[in-house]
Amino acid sequence: MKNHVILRFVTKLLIPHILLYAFYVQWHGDFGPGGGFQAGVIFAAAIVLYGLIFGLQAAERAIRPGLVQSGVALGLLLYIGVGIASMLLGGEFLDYDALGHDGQHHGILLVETGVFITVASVMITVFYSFAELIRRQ
Amino acid sequence: MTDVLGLFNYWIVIVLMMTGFYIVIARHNLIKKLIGLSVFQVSVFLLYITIGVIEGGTAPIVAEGYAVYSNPLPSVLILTAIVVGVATIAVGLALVVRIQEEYGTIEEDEIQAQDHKA
Amino acid sequence: MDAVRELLGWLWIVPGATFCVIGGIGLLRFPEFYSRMHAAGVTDTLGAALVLIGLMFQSPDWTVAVKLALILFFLYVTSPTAAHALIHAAHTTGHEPLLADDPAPAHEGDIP
Amino acid sequence: MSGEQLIDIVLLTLLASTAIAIARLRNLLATAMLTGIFSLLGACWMLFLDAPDVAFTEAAVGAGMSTILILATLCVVNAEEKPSRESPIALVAVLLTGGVLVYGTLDMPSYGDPDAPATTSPITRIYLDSANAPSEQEEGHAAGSNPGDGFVVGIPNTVTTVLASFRGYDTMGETAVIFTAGLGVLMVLAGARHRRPDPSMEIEPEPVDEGPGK
Repeated sequence: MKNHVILRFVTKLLIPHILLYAFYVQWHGDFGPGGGFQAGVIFAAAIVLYGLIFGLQAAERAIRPGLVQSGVALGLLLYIGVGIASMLLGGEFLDYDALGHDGQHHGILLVETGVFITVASVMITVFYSFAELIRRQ
Repeated sequence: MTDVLGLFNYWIVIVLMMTGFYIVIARHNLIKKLIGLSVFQVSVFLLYITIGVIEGGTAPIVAEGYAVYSNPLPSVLILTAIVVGVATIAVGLALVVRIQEEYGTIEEDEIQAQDHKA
Repeated sequence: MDAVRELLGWLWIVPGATFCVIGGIGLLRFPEFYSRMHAAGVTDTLGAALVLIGLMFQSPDWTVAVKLALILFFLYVTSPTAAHALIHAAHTTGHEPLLADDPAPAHEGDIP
Repeated sequence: MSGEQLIDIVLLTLLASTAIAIARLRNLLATAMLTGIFSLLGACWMLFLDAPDVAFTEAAVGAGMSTILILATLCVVNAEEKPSRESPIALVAVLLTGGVLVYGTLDMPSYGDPDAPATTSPITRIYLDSANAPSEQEEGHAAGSNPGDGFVVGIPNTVTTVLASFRGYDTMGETAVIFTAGLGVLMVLAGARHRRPDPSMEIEPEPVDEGPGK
């Protein structure tokens, strides 16, 4: 894929927009259509696009497989952590009112971020595993 | 049958469901079966969303000036189901890769033949 | 003022739609891969762009128009690149274009 | 036959024809492409059914990720579907089930009528009222005993509210499922990298581990 100059240029042009759009979808999920699941997949799509055009090494240098594999667990940990936190603060498990004044809003944002991290990391690890197989072919 | 149009949505969903069902049953290639499975899943998602729609309603995002909203619950159920569907299909494809490596083929009947032989 | 904008919008959308139809017909009737790609290119870039500009005229307020402009920018960047990638891939794998003096095949490139 | 229904019917027939084309094609690469188109058409139809969140996900996931995964598998497996004689029993079974299902839908509420049971239930009202600004009622108190007593969250997008707040526990389960699927793929494919398949050998030699990953 070295000589695809046009594809490399367009990918360089597009990837920042896609990532920005993923974060917009993630944190705008309360007011417009969006949320953790969509944002995670869009984020992963940007990394996959980068991996496809610039090769697996470049993608793995950009986001290390170790980091992504820990991200898979991290998102779920954040989600359950919010639940435990609301229990420690006196509410039931995952009852965001206990998280303080505008608890619902913060709780939902935190939980959606947890989902975002898990979904994005799972999609990227799956892509890395398959790309690793193709490279080893 | 005046409201054929009303039920047309459900019939198309059933056509998609049956096509996915047919691919899973009749085709012997494992990847084709997985694709049939994803066709089946998309039809189930469309069935759920069709139930939640109201005539003249808008997306379930509360804004001033709109009174009638479609039902948010099916959207919630399907939102997570889609991502879980893709995750399970990824596991299925990973298994197909391993099956191809062990058996050298992904045609179901050849795999069964090798199993009976072994 | 709204009626003028509405009309102006329709003035753009109708030709855009016809270009899409023309692209579709071209996709079916052209004999081989490269000319079919040309027809697909027509739909992608011209048809979609005209419809989007027409929608911009008809958009209720300016924020919608800005979003449509963003979509137009992304379409203008991605669809020609997609066409380029497709044709480049076809060319590098030795897919020869049908020249004038070649015998015309029945309908080459049918998927079995 | 209003314009809306026309678009609805055109989209649906397109969707059904893509599905049938997927069933008939032998070339796996073309089937992968058609799966992407199928998901995109599904996303368009979901947008038409007033569900933007779901259309969003279906487009990003269906057209984006699953097509890439299928293509990656095809790269690794590079198999061609061998023509095999399909037994007509499958077709009969499919047509039978389809007939029974169509018979089942005859007394379902027609598309979008306002007094369908799904839309008139009090629960929908609670979900939609949850978006009122908390200032009108006091801070989000838990849903009281009678269904009329709403649970106020104050977020306009009721889909996110129901997803994370009303159904937070289920979404946690869904995230755990995605986590397990990611783990599953890692474990299944991790093994494939070390072994060189030797079909003649009956018992696979224990692969020498390459050390703790990268």
